[in-house]
Amino acid sequence: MQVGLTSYLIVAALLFCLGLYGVLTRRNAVAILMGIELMLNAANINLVAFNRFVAPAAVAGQVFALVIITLAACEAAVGLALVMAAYRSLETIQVDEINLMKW
Amino acid sequence: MPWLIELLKAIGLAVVIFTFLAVVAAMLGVYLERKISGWIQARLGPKHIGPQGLLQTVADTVKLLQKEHITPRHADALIFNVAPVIVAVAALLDWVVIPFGKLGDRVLVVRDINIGVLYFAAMSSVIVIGIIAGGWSSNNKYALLGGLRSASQMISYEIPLALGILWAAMVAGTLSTVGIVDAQVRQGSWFMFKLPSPIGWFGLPFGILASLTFLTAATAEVNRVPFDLPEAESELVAGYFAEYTGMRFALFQLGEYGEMFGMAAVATIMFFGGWTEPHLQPYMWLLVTLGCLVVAAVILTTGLRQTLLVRPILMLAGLGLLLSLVMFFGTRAGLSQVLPSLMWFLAKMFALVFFLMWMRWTYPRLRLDQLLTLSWKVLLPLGLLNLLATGFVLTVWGR
Amino acid sequence: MGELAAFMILSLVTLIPAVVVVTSSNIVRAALSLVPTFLGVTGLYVMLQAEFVAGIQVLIYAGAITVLILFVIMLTEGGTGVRTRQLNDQVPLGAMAAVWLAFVLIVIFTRTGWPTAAGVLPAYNVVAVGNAFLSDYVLIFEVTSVVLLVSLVGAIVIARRED
Amino acid sequence: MLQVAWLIPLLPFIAFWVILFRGRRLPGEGAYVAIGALGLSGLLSLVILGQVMFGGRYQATMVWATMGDRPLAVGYAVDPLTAVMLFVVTVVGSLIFIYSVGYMHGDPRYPRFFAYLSLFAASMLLLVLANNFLVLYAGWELVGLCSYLLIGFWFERPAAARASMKAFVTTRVGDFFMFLGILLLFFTVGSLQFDAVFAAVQTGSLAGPLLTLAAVLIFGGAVGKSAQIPLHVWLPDAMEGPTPVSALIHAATMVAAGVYLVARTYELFFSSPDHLALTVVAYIGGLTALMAATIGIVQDDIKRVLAYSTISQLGYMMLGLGVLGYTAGVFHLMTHAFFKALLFLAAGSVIHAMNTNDIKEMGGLAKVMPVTYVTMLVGGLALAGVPPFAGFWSKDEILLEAYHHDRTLFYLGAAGAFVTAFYVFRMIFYTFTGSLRSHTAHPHESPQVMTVPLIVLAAFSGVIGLVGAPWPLVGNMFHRFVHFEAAEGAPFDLRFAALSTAIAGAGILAAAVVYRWQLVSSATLRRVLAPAYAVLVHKYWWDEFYAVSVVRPVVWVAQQLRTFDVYAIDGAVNAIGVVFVWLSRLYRVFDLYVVDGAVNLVGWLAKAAGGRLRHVQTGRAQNYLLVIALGVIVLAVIGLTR
Repeated sequence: MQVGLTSYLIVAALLFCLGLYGVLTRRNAVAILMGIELMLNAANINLVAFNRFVAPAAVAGQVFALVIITLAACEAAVGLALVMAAYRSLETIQVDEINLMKW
Repeated sequence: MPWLIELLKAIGLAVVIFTFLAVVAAMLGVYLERKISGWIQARLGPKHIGPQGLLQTVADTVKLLQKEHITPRHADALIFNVAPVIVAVAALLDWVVIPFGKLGDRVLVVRDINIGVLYFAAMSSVIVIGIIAGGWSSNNKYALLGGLRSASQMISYEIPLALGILWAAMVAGTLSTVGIVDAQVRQGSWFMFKLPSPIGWFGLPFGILASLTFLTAATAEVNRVPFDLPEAESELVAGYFAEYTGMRFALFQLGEYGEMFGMAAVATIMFFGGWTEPHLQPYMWLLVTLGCLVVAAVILTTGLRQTLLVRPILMLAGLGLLLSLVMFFGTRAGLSQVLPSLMWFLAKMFALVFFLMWMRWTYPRLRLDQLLTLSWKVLLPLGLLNLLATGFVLTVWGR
Repeated sequence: MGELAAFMILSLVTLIPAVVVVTSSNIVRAALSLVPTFLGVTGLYVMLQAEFVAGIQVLIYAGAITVLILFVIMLTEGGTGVRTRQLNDQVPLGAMAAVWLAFVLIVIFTRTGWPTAAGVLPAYNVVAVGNAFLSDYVLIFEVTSVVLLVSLVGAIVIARRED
Repeated sequence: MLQVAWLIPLLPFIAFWVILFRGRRLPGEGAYVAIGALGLSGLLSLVILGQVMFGGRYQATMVWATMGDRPLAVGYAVDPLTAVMLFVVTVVGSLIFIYSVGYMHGDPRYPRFFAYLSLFAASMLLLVLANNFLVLYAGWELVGLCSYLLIGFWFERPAAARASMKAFVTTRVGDFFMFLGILLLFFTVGSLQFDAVFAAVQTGSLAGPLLTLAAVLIFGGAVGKSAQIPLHVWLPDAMEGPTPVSALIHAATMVAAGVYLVARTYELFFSSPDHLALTVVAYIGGLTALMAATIGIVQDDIKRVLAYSTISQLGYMMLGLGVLGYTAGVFHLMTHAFFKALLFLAAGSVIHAMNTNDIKEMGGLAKVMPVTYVTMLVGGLALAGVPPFAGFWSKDEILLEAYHHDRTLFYLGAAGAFVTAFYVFRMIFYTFTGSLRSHTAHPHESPQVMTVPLIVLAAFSGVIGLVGAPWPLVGNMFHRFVHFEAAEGAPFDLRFAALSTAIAGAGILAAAVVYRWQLVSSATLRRVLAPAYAVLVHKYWWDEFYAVSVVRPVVWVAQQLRTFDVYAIDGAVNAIGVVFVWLSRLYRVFDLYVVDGAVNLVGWLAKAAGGRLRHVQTGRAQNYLLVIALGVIVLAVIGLTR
């Protein structure tokens, strides 16, 4: 049996949903970031898989995957910096306790 | 079932390499470390077990194997036990892409991946995980501090390391380790002494700068003096593996030495022509011997007791001279390869290992701020500028 | 056959730790179990003949981002965080949403007839990627680099203590 | 070298911009730049002169724009006339530049002065190099502009400001005619290239009264620029400008542009039916020569004397051109450029020493400033037309031509020559002989930077005439160099030369009698010749005439228009304004109660709705995310079920 595009997509989908679950249910900002990373990875799997199976000649998928990885690194850096700043000023990184802007 | 065959082959190779490295890297490494430190500190080093204490580390390994595994009570047992494995495995995985030499036209390498050096960098970056995990899971403040320090240090020195790798990859035009060595053969010079053809000797600084950047970063990557803050015995007992005992401790050691040898090997491949003979460069032997003699002279002028210290270096100089002469007449006599390429590779690798150990026993430890300053304010700009300049030269005057 | 086996193994290596990541109440374990997930994804990349992306994946995700996350854990609340409540009050809804989304996505993926084109990637596609970056996607490349710089500066400025 | 002739105007032009922007930060505050640029141009034009002497000719043209089917070309040509003009302009110009370094020393707008000078030099050279009416007209207007700027250089002095305005407006009148002429040519011939026009004239496609009209219109421009009757009134006032300006623009180069124009387009004048156009030129020239000279007698301002002298000399040139003495006219143009520049600079040096223009206050300066005296004497002799000085050869030729062509004109010229000699030596005697009349001034010799150019110019004025002298077995070199085939000059006549010398001598003698030895006091002369004196003092009432005939009507019309403007137009505007104010008052009420009411209503609604809806917003991103996810699922399901 051949491993086709669909199987990769399914794996990606499951990974994405796990990440989504994490993002939705975690209270810890860092954990939420982890979930986001998972989702980004899922997206990358999709891109690379499409690149491999749909348009093998072009490398667009890989290019975008690389760009996403880069931006993920940026996002992690800035996000974590924000988390630390928040912790420094509020002594917590539980997102539902950070509600100064709430009505 | 071809894939099963493949799998078995891979496993076999893994075992072979593991044993080889366990022996070479850890045991021989530790032995060399002791001996060289002995020389440098005007001691004798291990002497009793085996001729010249050759079997000392074997004995130590046996002892470590017998020892009991202690897991601290409040430690996170799972992570605590996994961490050393991560380190050791990652360090050994480095070796998948290292070509040791050439038999006929067949390169002695496990896999010639087309992203070889990148793979190497990736693997060596995975080690950080193991270290930080071990440091954290030991539930010991020294271990945690050591782990965090080590992590920060390795993260920040991965960048100069990557810059050095990038330099070599750019000059060679490929990421594959074998390809890089071939490129050096093709371009007729080691990359350390790479002379971009038209600007001749003015090109010399590029290669030397890149290789020095790489070597410095590599020293920091393997947490050795002068960058050994993470495991500074005098401050943090032993850093992240303070709580480890027995074979796990040995695994950390293995990982460390494997990493060190791996760095030396990659440096050899990227900057010192891999398994090729130095007679690619007519002036190489002069450089080798003269360099050694100069070093010897320098040490003779330092205030240490000289006899024990100078001996190895003079030996190295003599070795260089000998080899060079042999090669000289060998090539005159028409031999295509005087010594087997494996010999060459190991010789170069161990020369670099010696260099690392020599540094370790010569220099004091840096402060943390000095460490980071060196990485971010010296190595990084230097590497970037070097990369730019070399790229400019290559684009303008071609390879 | 072998391909299938490899795929299965890698998928499990990817997904099982991912479950740990999102469920474990021990934040450090969650962070550490990111590593096998990323490595599994890397394996998938390799199976998809995207070696370069795989290498970068290990270097950045496993090597850098995980370490960064661990750092922040250590520097903020430290510890495992087992004592604090890790999950908020929308677990059931969230779980439902995730499951349903997974279901829907899988249905969609299986139903859609993808225009799969035969043919293989350029054998040494690092070169291809590099050329693509510097020819067709050079603008993206530049913008990304600028974003990197900005985020570097921004992260430093944000995380710096004012004193 | 001929090909790079375009460099000649370009260099000063560049200098102009450089000085304009770098100004005081330049070496010598810009002066050196200007001098260097023009000096280079001078060298170039010398080389070019040499090449042209040995038969070099060059012409370059490029189409600049196309009007309908007619191309507008720009270009430059180098031929003997141009070469001579280039030589004169650059040499005299650079000498005057050098002089200015000393004369303008310490002036607050020192760099700007040199910038303007450079711009002027550039435009003049452009004018000279032009090979069609378009470029020539451009240069023409540019020099006009520079003249305006430089006359009014000391614009703090209302006299200077007024003078510059007067000069500009007056020449503008001439330029208007010239422009009409050019348009006429363009629409009859269809091209502005000189050679095209001349070809049209020779083939006879442009002939008869139309040709005459064109020629006379063009001549109108020359009249304006060269201050011929009736547009001469601006030149004397232009003396308000700095003396180097007077020397460069209002003696040597710009005012000569008119003469150059006539010489350049001589074909037109020559071919007009029975030389009608030429006759006009000749008579205007002759009258101007005599009239201006006579006015020059009674002027006390040293510079004004020279100004009127310039006018009359220009008249001579016109006269020479008019009586078929093409060579003579151009030759006089060249010589005059040198000695008149010399005279002006010498006068400037005198003024520099005395701080006054009034010759009645001077006297006995010969002892104090010998260099100035000698050089001025040379200039005076040259102007009076005493052999072997420059003026003699050219003026003699002109008179000769006039004699052979038309007696009336000859008499006018001869009289003019006499008067010329008279007034110039009157001025010299007043200035340099006798004893100093002013008790406030402490005259002193000028610095070398001023005297050296004087000496050089004096040398030129001494010898430059010889190139037009009838040498044995070489003949008149200048004549062979610059000439107009159809108008061959009459042969040199020794008796006639003696006659013109005698006239000059007589003039000098008369001046000496009155002002040197004072056998007859000037007061008695004034009493005896009271009516003539009145006429001369009032400059033949030209200014008054213009005041009555032109200025007053214009002013009257302007006042009427102002009244109309104030009462009719402003009134209308104000009325409209009032109406709108009332309308807007009405509108305000509507705005307050209707529009604002609506707005407030909307605002209130939004507020109330927000108050209800705000509970939906938990402020927790995760909730929103959850909703988003659910929404996505719903959408996907919908998409699937369809």
